[in-house]
Amino acid sequence: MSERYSRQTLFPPIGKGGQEKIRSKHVLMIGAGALGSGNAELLVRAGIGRLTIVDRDYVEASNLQRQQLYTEEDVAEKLPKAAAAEKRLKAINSEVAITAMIADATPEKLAELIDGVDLIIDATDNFETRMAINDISQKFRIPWIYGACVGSFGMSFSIIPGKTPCLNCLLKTVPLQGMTCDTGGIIGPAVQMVIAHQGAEALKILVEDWDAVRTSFVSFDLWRNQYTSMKMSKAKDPGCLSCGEHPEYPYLDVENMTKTTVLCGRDTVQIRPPKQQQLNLQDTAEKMKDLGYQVKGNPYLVSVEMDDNRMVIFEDGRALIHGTKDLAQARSIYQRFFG
Amino acid sequence: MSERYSRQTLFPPIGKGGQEKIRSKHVLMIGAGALGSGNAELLVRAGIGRLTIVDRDYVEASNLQRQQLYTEEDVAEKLPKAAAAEKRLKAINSEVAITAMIADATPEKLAELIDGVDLIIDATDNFETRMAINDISQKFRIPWIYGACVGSFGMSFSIIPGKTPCLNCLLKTVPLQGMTCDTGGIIGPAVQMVIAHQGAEALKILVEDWDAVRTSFVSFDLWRNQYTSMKMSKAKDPGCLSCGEHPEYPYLDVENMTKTTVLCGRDTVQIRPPKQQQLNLQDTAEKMKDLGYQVKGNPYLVSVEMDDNRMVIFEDGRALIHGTKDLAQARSIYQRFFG
Amino acid sequence: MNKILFFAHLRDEAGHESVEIEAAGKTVAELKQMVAEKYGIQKLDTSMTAINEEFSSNDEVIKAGDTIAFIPPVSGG
Amino acid sequence: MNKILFFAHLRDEAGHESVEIEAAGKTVAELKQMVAEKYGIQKLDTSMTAINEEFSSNDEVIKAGDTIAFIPPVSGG
Repeated sequence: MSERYSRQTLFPPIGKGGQEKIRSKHVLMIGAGALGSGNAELLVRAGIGRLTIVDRDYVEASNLQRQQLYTEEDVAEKLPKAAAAEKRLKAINSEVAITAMIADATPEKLAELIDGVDLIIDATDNFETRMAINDISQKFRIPWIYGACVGSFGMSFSIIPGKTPCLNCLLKTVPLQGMTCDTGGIIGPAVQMVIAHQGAEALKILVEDWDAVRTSFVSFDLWRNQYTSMKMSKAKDPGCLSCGEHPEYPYLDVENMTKTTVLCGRDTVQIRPPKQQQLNLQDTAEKMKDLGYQVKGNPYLVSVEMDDNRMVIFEDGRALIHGTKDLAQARSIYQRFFG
Repeated sequence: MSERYSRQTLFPPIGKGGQEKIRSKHVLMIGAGALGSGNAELLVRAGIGRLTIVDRDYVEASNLQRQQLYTEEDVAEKLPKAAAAEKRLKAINSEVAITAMIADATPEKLAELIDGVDLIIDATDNFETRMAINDISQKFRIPWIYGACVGSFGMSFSIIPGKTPCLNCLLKTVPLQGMTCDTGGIIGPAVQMVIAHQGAEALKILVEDWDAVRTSFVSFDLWRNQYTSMKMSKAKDPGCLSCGEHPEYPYLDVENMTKTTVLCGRDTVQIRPPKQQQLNLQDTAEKMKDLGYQVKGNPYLVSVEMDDNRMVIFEDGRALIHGTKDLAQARSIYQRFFG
Repeated sequence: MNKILFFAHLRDEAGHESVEIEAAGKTVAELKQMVAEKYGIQKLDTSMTAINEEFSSNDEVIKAGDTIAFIPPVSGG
Repeated sequence: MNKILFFAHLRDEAGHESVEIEAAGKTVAELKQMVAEKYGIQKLDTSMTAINEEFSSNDEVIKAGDTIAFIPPVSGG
């Protein structure tokens, strides 16, 4: 082991003591897409003791452009991402205890997995899951690291319960239609840049170098050569329902979640967002057309043809996903566009 | 193909036209270590047409902590990095024409490989090779992207012949004892951050979005939360021997190179740096001890025990590498410490 | 005068990377509404706001010379 | 006065991330020599120098209030 991690223990802020700490820690990775596969590889190479990685999707051809654990063979075999990730991670470092879960990271699932976890890394693609991670983090006093990217733009922020503001302080609500990689595209370097930031923060937290943990909110645009550090000293909201004086952890409440139901006797899942929306159907239809989908519409709904599914969206944000009975898959399709 | 790269063509500065351009281009990657394996994976996933990757080393256990193409099996098989990289890159994207060369990137080798190359990416670990890349780039008018890292610190700069200053403008000479990963340690996130910058610049150059190419010299420290962009408008030296009005390409001249000779009848290579040095032998000995090596010394030399080799260093920078007749391996060992 | 910076897709919607505008005395919420109307930006209300590189709430009042950046949270990953 | 910033291993050698020093009127080369002696830094002559975030040669003369950063080229990869 000493030889394997020699270049990391040579780095004075880690050293041999830090390496022992990394070895004793357990990280929960939510998502095994672009950020998830990159962050997981980074931590497994760094010698993390235990990694739990959760993902609900399968490896698809369009993932290969930026999701670094996967190969053409994984696409051909239609492997679940969690399973494909586990296979590669074990080949990289057999000393790490890896638990791969093919599952939707619902609040219930997060609560089930949180026991013994030292750090949560956000590698999800939607704000609903992030808000649930944020509440779990506050409730169980476990740090988490927000990361996201779209196009050549990305951002990261380390959230330490009791110390920093939380995501709910910053956003107040789940923004519907946050840009996702499925609507704005994404380039590999932007993914790598977010991973670099999340990974450095993770190592600081794992070796307990709390003074080194970044307190600012980083955002950057690699194509436009921008890099910005936003100070967060005024951002903490004492009345925040997630991290404030009287926390209620609203995003662990099923009332505030996207609801999915298999429609009786049909190969269709209905999806209902937590709050009534007022979608502009014409805009939605045009955006989908720009993305290359075949779209039909009328004043009441928009219908989008996909490979094996059809998605019908209504003005109040409700959607029907035809061609599946799998709740997780249906949520995945919906949140690709309404992340 | 359209599905595979869909998230990249959705990104407006690339689009379908940019993807065609990426597909038609040839990148020469010098080195298959941390930066080389990461940059190669990024470009292969992005759908580069042709990649030539050159490296002289074998996969070792201490590489696994940060070199993303390699597995424990590659270490067990003692595969050359170029061969191990090729195997993984082909599994990632069988559409890319990959040429892997187990070779030392000498000026002669670079001149041999440069034909038809659109871009050179620096993923080497020493300044001597970088200065040769810089001269080749100027002589053949091919852009190259400098990148380097040590500890949590890293830097990158895009060098476009006829437009930007070159590395020789900035450094004037090859700095002996530039910090390397073998002396200062390295963490994975610093590697990823340099790759993010080199990769974004590479994509801009490959799609010919020249206005987007970064003109500043970036450096950062992820552990200390620093990021700095140095403007380079005054850096170009009109008298520069590499890019000035009367170029002589000094680093393509064997006179200015580290010389390696197999000592007659012995399992030993002698290494002689291009200029006489005045090493502080006591400092050198202490540094090597700090790195965990067994070191002996006297006022005239320092002797360092390694796994299969012994390196003896003299005050003038000359060294003997015992236990090998392989010139490239001997240079590799020497440049680990005197990079 | 105040400099307003747009990040990520806000820049594409606004058609500019930055604009100069007179915003002193306005709250962040008021500025958001004004900018959203003037530059045809749809989702500015959910964007984060930095005044002189410091996160600021919707109630914060802008002073002359402040630089305001709108940074939209993104969800890709 | 002038602020001097040390990057990478220079900071470890200097023992500080930044120092305040009076350097107006000096050339970069002179400042390098002075700083190297005062803070016991070995290889400052091969370091790159930025004055107010702009690359500057050894002949450049420093003005009052300039911020000077020493950025050593590194070779790891």
